[in-house]
Amino acid sequence: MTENQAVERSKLTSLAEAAAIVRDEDNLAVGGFACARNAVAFSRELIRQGRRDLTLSGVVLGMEADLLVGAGAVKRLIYGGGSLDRYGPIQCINRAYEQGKIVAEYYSSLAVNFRYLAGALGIPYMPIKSMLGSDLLTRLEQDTAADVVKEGECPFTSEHLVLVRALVPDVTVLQVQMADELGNAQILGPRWDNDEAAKAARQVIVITEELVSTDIIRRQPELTVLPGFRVDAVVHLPFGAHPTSLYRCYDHDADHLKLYVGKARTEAGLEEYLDEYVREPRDHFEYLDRVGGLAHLSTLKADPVLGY
Amino acid sequence: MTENQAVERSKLTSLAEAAAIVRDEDNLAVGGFACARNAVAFSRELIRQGRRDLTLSGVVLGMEADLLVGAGAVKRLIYGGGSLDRYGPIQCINRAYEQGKIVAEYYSSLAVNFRYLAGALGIPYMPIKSMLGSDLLTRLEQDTAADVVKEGECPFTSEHLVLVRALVPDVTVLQVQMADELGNAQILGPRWDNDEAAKAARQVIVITEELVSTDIIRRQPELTVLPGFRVDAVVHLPFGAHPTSLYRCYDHDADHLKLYVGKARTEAGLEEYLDEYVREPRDHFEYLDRVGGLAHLSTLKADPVLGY
Amino acid sequence: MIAAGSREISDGQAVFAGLGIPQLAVALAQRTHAPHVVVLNEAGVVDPHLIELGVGNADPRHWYGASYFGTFLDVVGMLCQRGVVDVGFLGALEVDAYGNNNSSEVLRDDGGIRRFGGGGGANDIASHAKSTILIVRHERRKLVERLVHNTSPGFLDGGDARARLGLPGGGPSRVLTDKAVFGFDDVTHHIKLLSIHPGVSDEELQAATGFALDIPSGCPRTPPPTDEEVRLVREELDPRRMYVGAF
Amino acid sequence: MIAAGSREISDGQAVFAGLGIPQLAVALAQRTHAPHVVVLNEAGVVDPHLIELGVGNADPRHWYGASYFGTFLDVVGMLCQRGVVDVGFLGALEVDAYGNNNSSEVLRDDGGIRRFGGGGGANDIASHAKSTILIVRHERRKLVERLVHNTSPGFLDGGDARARLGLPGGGPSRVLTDKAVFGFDDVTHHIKLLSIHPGVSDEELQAATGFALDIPSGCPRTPPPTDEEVRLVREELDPRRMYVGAF
Repeated sequence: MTENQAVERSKLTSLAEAAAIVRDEDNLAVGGFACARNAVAFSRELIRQGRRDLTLSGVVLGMEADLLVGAGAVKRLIYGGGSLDRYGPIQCINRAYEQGKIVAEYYSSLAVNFRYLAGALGIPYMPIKSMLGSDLLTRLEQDTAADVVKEGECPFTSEHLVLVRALVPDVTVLQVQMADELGNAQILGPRWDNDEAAKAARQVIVITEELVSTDIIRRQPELTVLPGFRVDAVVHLPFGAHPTSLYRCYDHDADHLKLYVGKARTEAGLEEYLDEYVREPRDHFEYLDRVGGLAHLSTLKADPVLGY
Repeated sequence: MTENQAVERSKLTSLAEAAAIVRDEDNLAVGGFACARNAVAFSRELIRQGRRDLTLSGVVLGMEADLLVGAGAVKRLIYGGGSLDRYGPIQCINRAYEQGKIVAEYYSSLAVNFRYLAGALGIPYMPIKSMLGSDLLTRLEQDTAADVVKEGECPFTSEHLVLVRALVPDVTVLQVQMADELGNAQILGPRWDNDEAAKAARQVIVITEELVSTDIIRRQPELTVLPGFRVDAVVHLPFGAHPTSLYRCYDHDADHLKLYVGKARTEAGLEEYLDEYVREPRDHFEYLDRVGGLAHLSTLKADPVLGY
Repeated sequence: MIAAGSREISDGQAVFAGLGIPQLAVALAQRTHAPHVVVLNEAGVVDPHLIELGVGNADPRHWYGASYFGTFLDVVGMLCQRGVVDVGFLGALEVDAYGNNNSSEVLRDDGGIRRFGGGGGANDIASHAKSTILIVRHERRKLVERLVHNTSPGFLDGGDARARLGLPGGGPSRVLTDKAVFGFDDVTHHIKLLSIHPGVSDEELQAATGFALDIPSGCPRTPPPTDEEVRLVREELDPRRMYVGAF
Repeated sequence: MIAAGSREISDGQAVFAGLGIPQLAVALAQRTHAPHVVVLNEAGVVDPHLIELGVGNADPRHWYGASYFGTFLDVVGMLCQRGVVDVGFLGALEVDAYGNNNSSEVLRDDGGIRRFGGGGGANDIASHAKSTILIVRHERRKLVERLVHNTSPGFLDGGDARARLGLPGGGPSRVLTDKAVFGFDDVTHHIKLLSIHPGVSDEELQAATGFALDIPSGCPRTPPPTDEEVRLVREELDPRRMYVGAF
């Protein structure tokens, strides 16, 4: 038996083609966590393509979600919280919430993660003990998610439980450090809800900083976050998470995040931001020029020991 | 802020002291899978210490479990299957089953894993779709596990489901390649049910081939299988999995496995085996001498590229 | 059986294939018409590219060249029960006329139980894979009217019984033996003879089968393995004849 | 508040501590009486040993020196809901007299909703940790009779209401404000004043509290931070005063 090096099919595609996988009204799981590892370039492309009526989900949302809500691309959120860490709150989301422009299914973050987990495991629901006795539960049951959240009893112990229905995203997007063209993606650092969100999804899009050969993946298959055959598109894009951080590759861009938070404070300011950094740039590389180009981006490069 | 290198507490202990953590009648989750990464040295020590009436669990049992059953240390099994791969069946377990000497809760392996998963997540049960329509389910519900397995309906979709109760092992034992003295353990290669069995357990014992400093663990925290503070004892032992394999450290010992399978064919043969390789050796190192010593063990060392 | 198994695999499929004939069948498919098959191993391994045969799923020889190392839950829960596994090969001790099968225990001649290792993930694969291919030695006590233990449901009592119960996977698509290839009727889901291996007579086939067979006159003969298939298995896939004696 | 928080931590505990005061309190405990505290970060990080402060849980500065990188499910599901987390610090927008608290939204003066980012894992920690320590600015509109949103249950209506409902965790053990330290009565689970910070009068305390306080005569004063505690925070833990203005 000699080595079988099958010529396997590449899933490498452009950012625009990958974004076109997401349709209006789709349920999209985003993979960022506050200021870390957001697929912000992907959100910008969805906005450029005019995507509408999305349902967005995540345990802790960040800039990729805030931008999509600010641009009016979202009709429903499934989330536990969100922030831009110390730079400020997710202002577009909070404003849309306050104005009733989105339906917000607001859970404990673990409950969102449990919905993904059920989806990933191929079971219709999960029992959970979070949210008992809270207004989170009351609102979900009575208002935003009556067909998704119920109270029940354990059939063995009779203890009181919350039951949450499986969430199967139409698409999950993951920003990663390293992937091959078959879709084998590796994440360094903590992975928050990425594992279950990706394993639950119908389709998975991977945005990767480094494109590597499958032989590099095979050196440490323990780091592969889901098997390549579950991935539908791989986009090779430098600084795709900017201005959020990509552990071991680059730090978050404090200046740009401050700029964003300043602009996003008002709807008018956000429109200016969207024009300058999302709608006007022809593509991701023109965006990178506008935020300071290589000279500025080089200052964000991670120290190899610290990882940031 | 300067680096906080707290002097943390060591969990390093001897094989004998670690085995003493397991009490008669305990529920013990074993971490091997057929001929791979069994904590066989730990089983031998439990037998030397005369442990009785254990409940053993695992998705796919191997030699560590077969030996314990053969020595009469086990009263109940919770399992999906087992083998010594091509060397033969788990003869002691099968014989005890045929003779009615153990109660066997016999599941699909995923159902065993789901019981661990519920335990790890702190929820009382999990729904699963495996086992529907099978004699596995009938026997569990009607005979061996009536308080643990029920059929039910999804409260959202009304689909028919099996509900399995959480399994929280009193002790889970893991054989690993690398750990520090705080209990941070890293596993190379696939991990079968180890993650959930360990995360569910009340106490965790780690048997490690290599004892490393915490700084080595910190180079790739992604490989740590569960946080050190969840581990109760770390045993540093060379060839602790012998005659099963330890990926990237040593191969399984084909000759010794054949010898074991030959002996275990009959109760008398097994007694001979137990005398020679378990009861008579003063300790693990005398066992290693009896199986061929360093000259023989050196032939099993893994090739660094192949991993076996 | 290896060549017949190989032909049931389509390119790009995700496949569970245990030790022995299933594994050689998949390896043969990869070398011929289905180079992009993705092999799954319940231990937690995806897409290995082995360079020598080992002793089982737990042997690191069968993990070599993998692009994913995870857990049993990842592979059997989050791929198989999740519904993205195309084909599962299952070896069986007994198979009945609706593809229900036993990998747990049989009866000894004295009526006592003879226990085997247990199905492991067999029931999970049978429950969830889009299709399964059953491998069984063709003997009267193995193709049976009534199973000693229904470890892994096929079509239960036939008809729509499987779908009504809510088993998610598609059920068995083929039964491969050393004498014949079987499929299942689309409506009744009763076993259906598709072809008889060269050199096996109708009488021999029925005599070796524990339930009544409908053997159509002019039943096709299973195409023998091609010279290239024989060469691949003998010279490349199993040169030490670990799993294949006579082909 | 940092010193008071620090004193609530015992050595060897596993602790959730978010950005700002909780984190500094835990770091101070690690430098003084509790060197083996294990810090948990919901992002999926266990036991970091940071060398500089970052902007939040998602900042890799807060992952430095960790011995475990996993997932949210690992940390919040398989540690916290599993029941092995000793202490969770929770920042709150509002706290009521039974330790129920709000991290979701408040009312604006015009009656409209002012939404914050949402509790994230706060409800999970409040539900499952063996104890929680609530951090709130001491204002009349923050220590309230009735919450705008009960994001994270404390003792619900008091008495055994929490246990009866089946919430696994122990509930709040302390409320730390910039004016006082509170505990809870063992039976009624009503909030109970333990000490008043130096320089705060009884009248000032009641005036800043939205529910009636029982202020015992001779209520102890909170011990001020020691010189060493002040030095550690100012010179080592937060030398750039990112989180501590006046101590």
